[in-house]
Amino acid sequence: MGRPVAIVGSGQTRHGRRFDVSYPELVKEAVDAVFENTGISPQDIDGVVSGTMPSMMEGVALTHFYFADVLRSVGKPILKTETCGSTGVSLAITGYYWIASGLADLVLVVGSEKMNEGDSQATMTTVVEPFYQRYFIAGAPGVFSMQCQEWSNRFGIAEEKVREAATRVTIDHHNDAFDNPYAHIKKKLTPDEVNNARIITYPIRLWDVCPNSDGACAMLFASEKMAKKLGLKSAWVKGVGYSGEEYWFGDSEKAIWQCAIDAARQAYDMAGIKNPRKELDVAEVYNPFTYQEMLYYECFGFCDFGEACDLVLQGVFSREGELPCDPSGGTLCTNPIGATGLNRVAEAALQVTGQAGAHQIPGAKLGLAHAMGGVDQFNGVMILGSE
Amino acid sequence: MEKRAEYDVITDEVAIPYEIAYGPTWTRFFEGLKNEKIYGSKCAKCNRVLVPARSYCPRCFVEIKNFIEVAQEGTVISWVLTEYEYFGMPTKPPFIGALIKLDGTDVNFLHLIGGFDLSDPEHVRKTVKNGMKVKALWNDEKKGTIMDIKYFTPVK
Amino acid sequence: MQKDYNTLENIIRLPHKYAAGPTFTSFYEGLRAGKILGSTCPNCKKVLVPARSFCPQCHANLDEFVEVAHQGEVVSWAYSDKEFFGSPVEPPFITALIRLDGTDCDFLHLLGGKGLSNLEDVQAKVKKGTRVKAVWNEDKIGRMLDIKYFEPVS
Amino acid sequence: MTSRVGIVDIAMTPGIETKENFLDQVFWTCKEVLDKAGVKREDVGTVISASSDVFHSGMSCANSYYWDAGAAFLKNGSRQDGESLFAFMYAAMRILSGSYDTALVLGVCKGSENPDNDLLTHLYTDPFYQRQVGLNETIAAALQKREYKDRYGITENQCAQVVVKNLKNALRNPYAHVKMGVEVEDVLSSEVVMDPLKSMECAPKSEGFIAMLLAKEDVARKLTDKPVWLKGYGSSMDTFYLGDRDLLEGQLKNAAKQAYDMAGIAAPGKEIDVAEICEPYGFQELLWYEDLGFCERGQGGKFLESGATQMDGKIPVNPSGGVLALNPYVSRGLYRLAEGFLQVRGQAGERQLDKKVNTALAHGTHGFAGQCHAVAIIGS
Repeated sequence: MGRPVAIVGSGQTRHGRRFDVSYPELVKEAVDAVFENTGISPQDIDGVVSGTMPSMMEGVALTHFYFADVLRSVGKPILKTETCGSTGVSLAITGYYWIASGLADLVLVVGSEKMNEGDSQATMTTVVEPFYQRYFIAGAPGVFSMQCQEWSNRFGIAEEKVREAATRVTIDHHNDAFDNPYAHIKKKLTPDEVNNARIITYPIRLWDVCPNSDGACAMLFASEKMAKKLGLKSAWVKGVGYSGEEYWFGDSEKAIWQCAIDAARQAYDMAGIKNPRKELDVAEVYNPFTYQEMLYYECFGFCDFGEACDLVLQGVFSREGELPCDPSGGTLCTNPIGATGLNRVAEAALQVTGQAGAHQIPGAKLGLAHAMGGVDQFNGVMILGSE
Repeated sequence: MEKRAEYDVITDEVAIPYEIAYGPTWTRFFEGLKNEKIYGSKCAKCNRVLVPARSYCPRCFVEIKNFIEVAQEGTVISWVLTEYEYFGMPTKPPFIGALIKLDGTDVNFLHLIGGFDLSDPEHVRKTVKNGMKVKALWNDEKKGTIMDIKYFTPVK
Repeated sequence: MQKDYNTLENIIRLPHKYAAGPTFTSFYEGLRAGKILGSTCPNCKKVLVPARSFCPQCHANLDEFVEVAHQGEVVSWAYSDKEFFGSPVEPPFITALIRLDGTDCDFLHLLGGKGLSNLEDVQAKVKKGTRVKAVWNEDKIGRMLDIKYFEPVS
Repeated sequence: MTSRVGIVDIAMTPGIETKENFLDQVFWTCKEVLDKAGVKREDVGTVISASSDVFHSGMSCANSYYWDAGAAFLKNGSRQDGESLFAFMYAAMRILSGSYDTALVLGVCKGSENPDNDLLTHLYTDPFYQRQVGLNETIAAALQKREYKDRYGITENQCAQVVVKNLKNALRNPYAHVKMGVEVEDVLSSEVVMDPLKSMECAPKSEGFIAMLLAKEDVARKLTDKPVWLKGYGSSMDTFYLGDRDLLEGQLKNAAKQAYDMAGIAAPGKEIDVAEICEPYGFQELLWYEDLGFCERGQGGKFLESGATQMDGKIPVNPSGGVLALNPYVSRGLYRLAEGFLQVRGQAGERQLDKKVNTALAHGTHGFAGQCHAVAIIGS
């Protein structure tokens, strides 16, 4: 393996409908925040990794040009990573490899999205080719509903139980979000409100779905030498994993979801993790849909297949549970797509360095961050440790 | 400078024209639909029957040259009732998108389920079950597109 | 094998709403009032136009506006007589970089008027350093083309 | 940091427009390079591709579409949006980190399915300022060319000679898209696109699917007798607004310096045996000569006239015909690198240079008037 890689700081913006700033100004908020939080000078960075979800979301293509100045990238090498919804984690992974390769000692990694400037589902539809799948896939909710049905059917989980567990997940996360200063949707929900909410794509209802958020996240990745020199509280990258499967939605099984299993396995192997539920202290799972979060618990080995609903209802994955998942409120409450995965990494880094404030999981030393993308196709995982 | 919650907003709509080449395999597949045939292909290495027809196996990474007519009946693996609409949506809600394992094939075919009233989700939930048998219903007029199959409908 | 297969027209249509933020909002309000607003960087003292929320070189935050001159010199220009996607006006039109008096960067806009209707005219009348001034539209909507174009000062 | 990174082999499609299926073309190109190198798909370490959403046939999140066609099923991979040399470098980083023995690099762009490049590059603009004035890459290049002529006295004739040289070279390149011998007069009398640019000075819109297999040193030596090594790399970004930049003092110099420093090159004009330069507009080749240190500032035109960059010159530039002959927008950086690879290996066929080629330079640029540049140095 390559040289040790540290995360020495992060900066997130306030999320929501951010029509108080233009897109580059929003990115600037996150970049300025990471330099302010760390006291590092932008001149000292060796390179920049930038990314958003599809450029067409905001109607500006190849946004690294547009953001060149706010990314502090003028006169510096840049990489522009984009892997659909998993962009955020792919950005962090790019930062990791850049440092691990020995070609840089300090790299700025920035993800952003201004979803309210475009039409997210119309954009998502353009991910799907126009001669076959586009007719049938109703944006992201359509894909995830089908996956949920496949999963609950495969393991014979009663629809009512899935509903009950999903309701628990969304109530918990919207409540958790109150403690995260960057979260977008913060709300005290009741089971009735959730269960009777408008159907988006059956069985998914309004509160099962993440919002459209505007926001950005910036992080600094450093070599061991640089991290020591800086003397900042650092999270260390212990493992990275990423995997993707066929483009055609019907080609691979989505219940026992191989690319999710593989991504986690790669990261665990690298980090030497044998029993994730025991060894991990916190997980920031990419959960744009309640149902999918539970499916991930199973694919990531937090529990056996078919078991997640029961464990959710027992509180195993809640803030006070055995393995707290998404104490930040997760993607379900805050979703600026191109930044979302990076937010997960930033949150995991805050947790393992004890800097998560009101939503700190006490004593967290090992955390998982994750993002998903494509037509239910890509999963990326990063494991961060306090040493 | 005074801070406001919102400032000027420019509204715009972009329309970018592209032209996509089907190539030989999709051309043949859509010609099949015109003749009420659904073509798949069999990978010589893993022996899976893939549908729609393919020019290569994504897993074995070998070329595929055959076309096999596959069954027009199959089993519902998963389904979703879509109730919302967004800009430029090609199929108007409500509709049921579904993964269907056509008999004798090894992957799921994506299409619609229909032929009954979709206005009431409760009724839909009682009508459509995972594991149920469905069969293709064809449009009278065929254009050589995926929508030549109107939808898959429950087999009585 | 036959080498010509069917193709499918695939037109991507997407709606957008771009948040201008405070600085461009003020810049547009300036245009509506017949003013061109720039910003002075407190650090490098450069006058930048259009107005900015930050200096691209120093990264100082800029929140004061200055009205800049409506006249300047042509730095470079390109002439087009074809319509294309995103054409700002009916062709022919001339895109130009203009150094407005007292500013420290080039302002991208159009040239026009004063018999600049064909390429030969433009080649004869417009050189590097040619003095130009803004010609405004009667009806202003708070957008870049409230300035109709810059025309040579004779 | 582990050993060196070698290019084991390449495969690419000719640039001509076809009605072949996009995914088929990706599959064939990847399969060809793997077959040539004798590597099974399962054994490829990682896959890094380059594509760009607006240059991608109307499908965004481009790499979802060609993920499996690109040999990446259940692999750890990623993608660069924009410049394909970025993908090359990212793949090299992954190998240098010690995590992978091999990496497949892909560049995909099917120009025939896309609208004009000018339409697509117009979408680089910000909605508030440059978009309303109608900016696109050709207008930016036209503004840059006029400044170049004004400031340094570069002539139309010199600009046209770039086109003549490159298209002549392209006649011997089976991968070229434009195959047409032209004379200076033809270029000068071609239609005005955006004065001062004429149609023959502007690159076409081409297809280009290209795959490259990289490996760490010991694995590369096992897979081929003639690995070509990555020696240096640099890239640099410029400020966004056109009017904030000096269009003749861009970032290529900086990108080149990084690459030269890494490769230990002190005198590029002497140490580089062949250069493949990205010149979507003919005159840019002259300006890039200067930035790459082949000649002094303002001397690009005279340098060309000296014959130095001809096939038999001391530093031949674009023996492939360059981007003027083949412009698969996103993949064009990798096509430059591929030509450098073939020249170093002595496998460039009819266009093989008549000298020993030890060191090759590949350059990629995208953005208005060269907002972003990347330079790679490879060698035997």
